[in-house]
Amino acid sequence: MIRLTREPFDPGEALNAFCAQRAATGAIASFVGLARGTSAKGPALELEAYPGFTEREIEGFVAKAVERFELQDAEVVHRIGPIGAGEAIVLVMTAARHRRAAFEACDYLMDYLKSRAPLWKREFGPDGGRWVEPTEGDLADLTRWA
Amino acid sequence: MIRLTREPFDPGEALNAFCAQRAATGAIASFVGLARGTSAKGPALELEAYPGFTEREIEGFVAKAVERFELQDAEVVHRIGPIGAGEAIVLVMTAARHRRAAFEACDYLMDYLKSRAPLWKREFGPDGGRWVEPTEGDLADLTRWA
Amino acid sequence: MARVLLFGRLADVAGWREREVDPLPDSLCGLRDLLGRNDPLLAQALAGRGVRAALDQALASSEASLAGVREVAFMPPMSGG
Amino acid sequence: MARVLLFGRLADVAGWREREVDPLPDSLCGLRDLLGRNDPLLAQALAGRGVRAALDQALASSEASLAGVREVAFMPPMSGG
Repeated sequence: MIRLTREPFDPGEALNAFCAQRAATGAIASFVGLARGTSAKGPALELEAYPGFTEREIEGFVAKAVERFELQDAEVVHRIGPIGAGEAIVLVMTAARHRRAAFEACDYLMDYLKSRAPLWKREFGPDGGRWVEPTEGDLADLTRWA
Repeated sequence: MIRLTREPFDPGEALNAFCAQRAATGAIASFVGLARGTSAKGPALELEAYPGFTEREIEGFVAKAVERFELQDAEVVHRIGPIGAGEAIVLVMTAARHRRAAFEACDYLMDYLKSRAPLWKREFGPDGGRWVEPTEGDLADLTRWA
Repeated sequence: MARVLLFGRLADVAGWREREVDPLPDSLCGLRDLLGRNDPLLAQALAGRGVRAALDQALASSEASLAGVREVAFMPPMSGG
Repeated sequence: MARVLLFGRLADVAGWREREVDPLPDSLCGLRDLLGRNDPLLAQALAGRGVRAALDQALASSEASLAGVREVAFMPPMSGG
């Protein structure tokens, strides 16, 4: 349900695998976060994880989402390490009988990943690296699920 | 921005093409609707369109969504004709700078397709075909965007 | 003369999907009456909740005039996705 | 003795990511004080809003005891996705 990878991954391939053989599923929502372009050379950003802890924390949160939204399945793929502009950083996929649950769970998981998952993101710009912290908007988003 | 197809399509391939070369995009939300399993032989369902009119109506609605949610892009792929169990019926993809707009626009487009797009769906069960009409839930969903 | 199209459930009820109508009545109401005259089930279906009409592929109100129209479509409640 | 890990901005401020600390203070507060004693910037960063600690890979409150703990991680506000 959760995969951290240092190598670029293929969101389309992951989506097709997730869609396969689901006789009871009507709805699959997904989200792809892409690294935006940068004027600097080298990677657009870099993500740090706490190996072991990060996977377990995300896994636990995905399980909570599955229960809360009565999902049939959910999967998170997250890049770590340096990431080039235009590459996928994250893919979240949720499978449910009906679309409302699939959409809400996908949204919920992204809000969590943005501000509660043990990952640390540094963006590289013309002036060098800058650690990203959750914005006021990210924190406000979280309150929607309280 | 809208493609109707009588042949099965590959959601993953379409997603990868949609993700490609987006220097300014951070967020891509998508939705895949799958034909659920059926106990009957043959197709699980069948979709009828009004050729020409259907494409134009959906195209116009996609353009409205792009404006309303300030999307960078949006795309709809919809099967028509007979569809087998487990096959993708519809794929909606939205690209935006931030995830909230991408999610909301994808949700909005699906609500529209379920109850306002000129398509007619017949589900095949053990007792034969049954034309599907928007449920009370589908109509209630629409009021969220009024 | 115009081409009349029925979609979804309406075509099943009527037993046809496409028909030439000549002469065409002046109004959409008149056309509905004509189509339903010898087919009470179709008359009932055309009067059903959520049935919409398109004239030359543009959505129309039920009072619309048919002057110059070449194609009339009757569409039951829509459901894609 | 325990392994102390710093993540994200904290490691940049300190100039190290991992260090053995021996003997380990009794409490998380004590460990914070020890790490910041000769590094006022790190002391400030560790006291910053949203910094959390994990003891043997389980989230802990700032008053937690360190008895028997083998690994302590200090984590600044998280941001994935």
